[in-house]
Amino acid sequence: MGRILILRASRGEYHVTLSEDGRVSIDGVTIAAMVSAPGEVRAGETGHAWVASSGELRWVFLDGEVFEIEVQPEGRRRRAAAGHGSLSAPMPATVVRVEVSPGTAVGRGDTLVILEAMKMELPIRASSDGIVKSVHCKPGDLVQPGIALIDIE
Amino acid sequence: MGRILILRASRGEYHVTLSEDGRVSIDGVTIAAMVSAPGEVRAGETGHAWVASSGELRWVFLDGEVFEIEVQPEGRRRRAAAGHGSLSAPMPATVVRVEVSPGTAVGRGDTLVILEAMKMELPIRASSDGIVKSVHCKPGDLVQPGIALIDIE
Amino acid sequence: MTFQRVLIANRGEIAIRIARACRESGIESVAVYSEADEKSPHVRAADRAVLIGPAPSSQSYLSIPAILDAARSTACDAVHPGYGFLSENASFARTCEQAGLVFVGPPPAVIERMGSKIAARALMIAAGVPVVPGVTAEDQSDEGVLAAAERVGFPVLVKASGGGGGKGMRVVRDPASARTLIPAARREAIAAFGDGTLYVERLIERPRHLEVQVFGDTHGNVVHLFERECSIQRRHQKVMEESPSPALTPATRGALEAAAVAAARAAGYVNAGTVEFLLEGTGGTARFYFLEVNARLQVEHPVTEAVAGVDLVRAQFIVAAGGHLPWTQEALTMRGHAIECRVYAEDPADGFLPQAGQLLLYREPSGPGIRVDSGVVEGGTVSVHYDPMLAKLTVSAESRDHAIARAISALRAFPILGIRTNVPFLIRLLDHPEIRAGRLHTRFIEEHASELLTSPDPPLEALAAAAVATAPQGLSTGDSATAPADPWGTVHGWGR
Amino acid sequence: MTFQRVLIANRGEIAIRIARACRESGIESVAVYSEADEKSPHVRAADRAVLIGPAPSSQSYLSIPAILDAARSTACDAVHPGYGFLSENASFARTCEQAGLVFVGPPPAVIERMGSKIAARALMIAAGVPVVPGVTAEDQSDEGVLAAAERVGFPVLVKASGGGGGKGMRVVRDPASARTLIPAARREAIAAFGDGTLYVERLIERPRHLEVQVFGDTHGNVVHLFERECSIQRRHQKVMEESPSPALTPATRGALEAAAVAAARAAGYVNAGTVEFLLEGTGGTARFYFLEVNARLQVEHPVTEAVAGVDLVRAQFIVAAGGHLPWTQEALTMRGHAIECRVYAEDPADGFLPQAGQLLLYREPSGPGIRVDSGVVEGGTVSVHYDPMLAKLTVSAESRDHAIARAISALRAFPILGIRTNVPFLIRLLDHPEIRAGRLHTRFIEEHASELLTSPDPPLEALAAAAVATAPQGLSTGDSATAPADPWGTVHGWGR
Repeated sequence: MGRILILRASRGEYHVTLSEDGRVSIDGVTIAAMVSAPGEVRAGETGHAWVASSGELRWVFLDGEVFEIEVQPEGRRRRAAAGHGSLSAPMPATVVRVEVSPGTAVGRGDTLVILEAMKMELPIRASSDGIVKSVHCKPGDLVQPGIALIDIE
Repeated sequence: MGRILILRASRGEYHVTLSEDGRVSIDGVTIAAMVSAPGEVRAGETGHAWVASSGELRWVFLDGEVFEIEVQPEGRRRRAAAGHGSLSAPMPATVVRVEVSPGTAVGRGDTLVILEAMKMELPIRASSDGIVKSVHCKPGDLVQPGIALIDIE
Repeated sequence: MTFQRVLIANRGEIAIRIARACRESGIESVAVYSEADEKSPHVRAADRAVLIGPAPSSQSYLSIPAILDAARSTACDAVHPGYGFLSENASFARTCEQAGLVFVGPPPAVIERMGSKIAARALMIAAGVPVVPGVTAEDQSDEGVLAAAERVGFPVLVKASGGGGGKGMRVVRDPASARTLIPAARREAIAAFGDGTLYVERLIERPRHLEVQVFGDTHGNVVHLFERECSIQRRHQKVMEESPSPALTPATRGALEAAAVAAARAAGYVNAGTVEFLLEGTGGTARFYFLEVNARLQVEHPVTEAVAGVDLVRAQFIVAAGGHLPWTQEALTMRGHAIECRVYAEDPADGFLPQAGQLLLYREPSGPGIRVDSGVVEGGTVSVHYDPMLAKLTVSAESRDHAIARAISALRAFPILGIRTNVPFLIRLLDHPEIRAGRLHTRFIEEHASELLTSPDPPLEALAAAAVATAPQGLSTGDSATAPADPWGTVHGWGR
Repeated sequence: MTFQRVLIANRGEIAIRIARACRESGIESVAVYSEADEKSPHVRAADRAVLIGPAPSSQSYLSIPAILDAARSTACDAVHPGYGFLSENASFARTCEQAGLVFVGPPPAVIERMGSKIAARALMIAAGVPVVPGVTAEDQSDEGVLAAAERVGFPVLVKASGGGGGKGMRVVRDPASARTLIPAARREAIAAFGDGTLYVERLIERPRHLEVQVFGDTHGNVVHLFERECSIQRRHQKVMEESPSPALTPATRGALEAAAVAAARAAGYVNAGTVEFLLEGTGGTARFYFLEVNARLQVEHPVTEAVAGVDLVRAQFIVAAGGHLPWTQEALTMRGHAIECRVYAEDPADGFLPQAGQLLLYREPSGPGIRVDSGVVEGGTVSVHYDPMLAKLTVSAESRDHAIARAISALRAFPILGIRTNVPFLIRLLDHPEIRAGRLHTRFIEEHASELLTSPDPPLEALAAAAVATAPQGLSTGDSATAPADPWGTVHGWGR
């Protein structure tokens, strides 16, 4: 009697039951919701949302705010988080300079690599104290997001 | 080496060969054409067309003109035209009055039925001289396009 | 004072226009819809929506009890009627007031007075506003109306006393044709307005249709917001409207504006209204005659919004809530030129017959000086139940020439496929040398039909486009291998 | 005289804007595009399009030979550079002229003079236009620039002598930070403009950024088209622009306009340009200083088009073809209020970091007083190679309050999904009490970051929307059973 989903937003996790008649129960509170047009959802009395999907991620636009919500059927495991202690580019970019080499001791906030994208310099900074274990890029490289540039231990 | 199509517009028939490299040959004249975005086609040096399909019919919008073009693979028979001598509603409408009955002699242009749609009266007129063979509607009927209202012989 | 929540007693583009004004004024909006309109964009444009009945207007958008129920159940404090439907129905306005709902429009008594062409005319004569010679058939039988026509002198215009928009209107040139035309006019009048009373007036040949936007408040202020020329009509319905009119000299414009304000004052007019005139001749010798008052917002109000730089719907709410007019006459200015083209689902080549069906492709133009008000979306269905107007394109530019060029460019980027529309016709109209020269009159389309209705054979590019838009492996629809990437492919199908 | 065919040496929204103006002026347009832009909307907006090179700008939109080749092969007689890219490159303008192509912009010598902040400043001092105290480092070494900063007195602004848009610009508050900031500014200046020369000026704390639109023709006429306030910036790039400025008294406005015209005349200015000023203080005691001349059409030109009711791009073509300015100063009027919001693909919460990726959903708002200039479509990809501005929303209304309400309403109906954008940030900005009160300055965003960057937890409605947008039978993408009816389902997939 209905499908059960787990929703995850930036600051919380929600248990949702979907019933076929268009009612959605969220942590026990019930609201009506239905797709009203391609990419549009009507929720509750007055809610008009736009929604787009990318894998398990739902992008929701409601009243001028955007929410990124991960949706998973109950029971499915959460995907493992990205490797600890490695730093990557936030977007495709070109490496301008590498400020460290393996063995360098770095403090939280130190600049490790300077990238350039869209004509802007983007410094990549250490998120914690540590020692540089390996460097996977050199000036001039075009780097993609999600690929480790520097490993720190 | 290419697909052969027959195109029919209101005043002509065209033989078309499509090759996979994006060239279209129309009665021997060749032009480049490709889909540039959903519903959009770039044709020739400067042509920007929008196209939508409904069965074998293509609606084409080009430079502010609309063309309705029937497209069929070569060899396929043209669908039989609608029955000769029968008159139908051009759109869903309500019958207001029927001016003739079986046996009435009518002249080209005579009003046979008056319909109403969108608060407008729409007279259905005889397209040729003849004798009314049968009447398939009565005042108050909601009639659909393509369904014969009156047969004339 | 302002409103908390407004019920929009209309559909289509004007319902969306009103919902936008509500949102910008901090007012909640409630849409109403018939069963046929469940998926129409106006339902999604408002904060809430209430189903009020089946598709026929008489049981939904014209049903006073259904609309009042919707207003009550959503705790609205005002009702905006838009245009058409109940907008000029005095008894609806009165019923709203009795139910404690503010009617966003003129007082019921004014609607009543202006709704009767006979009463309105008498009032204007008394106020010194020039009127078209005409008579009321006291005897409303076919013979009585014919006799009235003979007294006025053929050719005459026979029209519904209770309505507008060309419904129930016929040009009668001789007694012979009167025998069929008078009953037809009466039938249409009854169907459209529930009242078959006919009015007969002298037909002014090739007149221009000019109108002046007026606006009054409950504190006795009345202003005008300049003229619109709406001479280009087919089937007695407007197709193209512009401002300023190319026909007016400053002196005639001043006289026309003064007459409109006098008319509005004589009528005790409050809120937005339009005083319509016929103009005979041009230049310094032009003469104008009062035609009627449209006691509501007009379809073509965006033309005035463009040249005067105002928001008429927002002002309607201010005035309806008891506020003062947001402008003095002196502060209002006319700048540039604006043209509205009404895009209809119709077949101009087949007598402008309304069309219905699915909009397979519908893309609106955009850009500087381009405003599109529409009530439809791609994939939506145009129903047989309502007016076939799909959209209004309003362009504004520094000059009339540039406005025409802009309108043509915009229409050439306004593809609508799946239903025949008047878009190609509108382009030929705008491009016509007489239109470019500003020589307009209300029978222009009829007189130039053959030039305006020619349609070319498809050029090579159109044929090539049709050919490549064909799936390579057969003609099946919805070939998923060639379907575009679909960002909402995983959206659950409920409610579609 | 007018042009036959114009090459548009740009991409994105401004290329589309220019193509529209061409079409309305009866001029053919030729777009250029890089390999990354093959499917970009600007390619389809022009009559023709020419591929000019690979994705990096240096090999495409900044390649003078590639662009001139495209102009030659398509027999163009003029080139419109838009903004950015080659628009303020004097040698490009000169090469165009030598190739017999009219450059739609100021003469090369004027671009050169205005492109050097040093030369421009000297010229303005001579013309009696007030300037910000500042010096040119003769010695361009790190030490030389630092010494210049010490002469001006900290805090200072170090900026690229050859550029704009915040690239290569740094606020330097003390000698210690100067050691890293000066080289960084130089590196960015070299990367962006190919010239690392730095200029140092006194930092005016919390100034307003005001600018005046000017326009000259080749017959010696110069007019101004009022001011724009562009104080709301992040990373030294404008985010929101409006006109009129809420800071100006009529007297200050008059003085500012006169200074701008004097500056334009001193520069021998022809075509559209902008004179930028800093304003210190408000009201009667406000003082303004010349900042620089932008020798091109500005991103924010729609704000002026809205309040002045003009078409600046059309006027650019008229003037470039040797015609007279289409307006006299006396005929120009300012009416209503306009606000432009720049919609960027960026993450405000992460230092406004530019974002790239696919626009899964992108729907533009529309309605009265709403203009959207954009260079993207739903399903399209935002590339890392170019500026992350997706669209400009320009609203106009009768008053500043209404313009703010209209902008907020429009942004709340501007869903962009798949890439993070600044839309929610813009709404919070417009809704901020200080912005509503008109108290703006160039460091506003920095100083109010914490208020502007809060984001709420998803309300029930958002969670419900995410939940129902999930396919009932698993999470596969492109579930064809729930895909919407697709009117172009049979379109042949070539070129997609």
